[in-house]
Amino acid sequence: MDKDYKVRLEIFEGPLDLLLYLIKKEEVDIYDIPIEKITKQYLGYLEMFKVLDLEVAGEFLVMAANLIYIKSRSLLPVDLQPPEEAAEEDDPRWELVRQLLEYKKFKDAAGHLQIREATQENMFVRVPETPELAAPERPLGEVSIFDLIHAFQGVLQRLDKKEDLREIFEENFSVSDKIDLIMRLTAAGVPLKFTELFAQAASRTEVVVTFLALLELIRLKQLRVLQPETFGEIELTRV
Amino acid sequence: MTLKFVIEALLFASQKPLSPREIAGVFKSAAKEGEEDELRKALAASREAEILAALEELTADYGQMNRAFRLVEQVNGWTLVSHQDCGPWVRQLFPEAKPSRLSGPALETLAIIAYRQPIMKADIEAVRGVAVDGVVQSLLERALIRIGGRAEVPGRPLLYETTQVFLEHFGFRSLEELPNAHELRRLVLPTAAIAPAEPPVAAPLTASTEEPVTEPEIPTDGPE
Amino acid sequence: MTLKFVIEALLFASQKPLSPREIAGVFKSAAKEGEEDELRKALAASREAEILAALEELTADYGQMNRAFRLVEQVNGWTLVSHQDCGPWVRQLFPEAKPSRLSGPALETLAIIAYRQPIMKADIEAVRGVAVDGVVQSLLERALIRIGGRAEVPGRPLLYETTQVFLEHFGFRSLEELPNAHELRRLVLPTAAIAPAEPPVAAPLTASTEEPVTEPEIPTDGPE
Repeated sequence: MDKDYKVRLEIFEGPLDLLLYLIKKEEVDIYDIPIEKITKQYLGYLEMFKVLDLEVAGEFLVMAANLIYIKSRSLLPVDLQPPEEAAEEDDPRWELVRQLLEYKKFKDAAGHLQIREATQENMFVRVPETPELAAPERPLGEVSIFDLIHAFQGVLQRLDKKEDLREIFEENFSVSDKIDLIMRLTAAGVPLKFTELFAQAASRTEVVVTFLALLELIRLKQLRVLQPETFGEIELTRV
Repeated sequence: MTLKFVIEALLFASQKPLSPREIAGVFKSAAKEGEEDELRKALAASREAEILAALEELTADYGQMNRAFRLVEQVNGWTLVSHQDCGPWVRQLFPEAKPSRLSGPALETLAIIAYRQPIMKADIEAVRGVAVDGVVQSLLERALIRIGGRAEVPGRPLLYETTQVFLEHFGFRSLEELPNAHELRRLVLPTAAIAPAEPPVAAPLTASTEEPVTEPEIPTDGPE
Repeated sequence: MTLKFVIEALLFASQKPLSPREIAGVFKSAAKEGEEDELRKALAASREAEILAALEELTADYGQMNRAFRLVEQVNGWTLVSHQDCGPWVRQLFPEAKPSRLSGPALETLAIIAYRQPIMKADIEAVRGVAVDGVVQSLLERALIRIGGRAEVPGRPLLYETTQVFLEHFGFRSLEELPNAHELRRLVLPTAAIAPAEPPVAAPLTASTEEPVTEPEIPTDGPE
């Protein structure tokens, strides 16, 4: 190991951690710690840290002193030990045991936290993109240009069956004629069904012109287009 | 744990649509991270066709389960979306999204561009019968359309076309998915007079409506 | 369409956890938007207890379906998460987010604070048997703990308590969910020598969400 480099001791979190480790390793009863044996081992570890040139926190040395003190006290004949109020607390090890037990509980709790942390780390919260809600939104029952085109296309297809795809340019329909017609048909305030409007159309051209007239009236806000049911019949009413 | 299971988790946690290629990339980088892991190795060997098959299986699964979400393929990958029937409630979670509704004229203009792209402004105006500068500008700002080139007519006016944002906005994968795209693209619509095409089908809009409809005239200047 | 179905869609689309109260709010504002709609009206009448029951049903559903996602309740509401087993792959989607695991000393210190809050540094040190200045500082920097007031003892040392970030980091809904909370909170702790006969009384700087732990403690000598 590099002599110039002092390794901060991370193997044991502190003297209590080292003591717990020794108690576990030696399989001794935490309530009846063989203090002489454990003290010897503890000091052995400190020695080893020194040999390895590890930096040892001051708390390790404080605990070493504490252990030696407890050991010396427990070696005294009973009648020379300082008197204590409670018989249970006669044992000089008691304070250390209590401290170890408390520490162990929190060390275990830290272990639980660590498991939870690992679990959480693998769970990813769903954070979706902002959904595209804005576009298709329109007042209930009203239809978009796409719906209109869609409907229009249905008319054309039906027409194609009758008409053999001939384009008759010489026919004399104008958009303004059709605007007049639609205004007349809707004058009574009765909704005009989309399919009815195109029912009389004789040619593809007439359908196209009628449709353009319809678009124009919608644009001029003369007509309202409603679709009472989704995918249902489209109806036209005067505004 | 199966390919499908892991793909589900990915779709779930991803903040953007995922393509089979991106999913394959995820498998590869996870395998690089843990080379000894058998499952990581196995998944990294998945071909894109297998990933695609798993995505299609998941789509079918969700459909059958009758759940409030769907797996859909969009232009830039696969993504989970909430069921459209729940829109009225889901929308409440995004109050700020409300004002971005497209206006009627904007939608009309967009429809014309979508079906007739690339198209110059004069031709849009010939169909709609009104000036569309403002509307085209706002569609450009929303990146729903873009300038796709210039028409080879006098003045070389700009041509407009729809963008990927347009496709995403309406949930189309391609322009082929536009309703009746094929038929409607062939439809003869009025064009600006400069167009060397067939005579327009529709007669001039000179009807008895209050708003004067400007009939496009001889060589109009394209947008500057 | 049922309550559960709409709640599922909401969880699915939401960008943050949702509480039953927030869901009830969504139902109410959707009903305001479309007053004539029967379903909107019906959902707006849902009580929070019904919404909670639906959330619990969904949690059970997903568990049974063995899918790669789960519904969990977090400190600030219910949210969908991807299955933990898929973590190694899902993580690839977020290359910038590096896992930030806490060190052993940090976890120990945090455990002591979590169970015994509000607690002063000397009392943490009494349990751990080592100085904790550096660790406490780094926990403060990560916002896992905060200063919750000062103890009414000589020197008026600072008291520490855990934060919402702590709960989120470990996926707890509340401090009640800490394992063995009952037992550990009532432990007689070794306390620092300066501790008076009375337990430290928190003088909160900010309102503490937890009741202060009150139990008689015998002043004992901590390790010096």
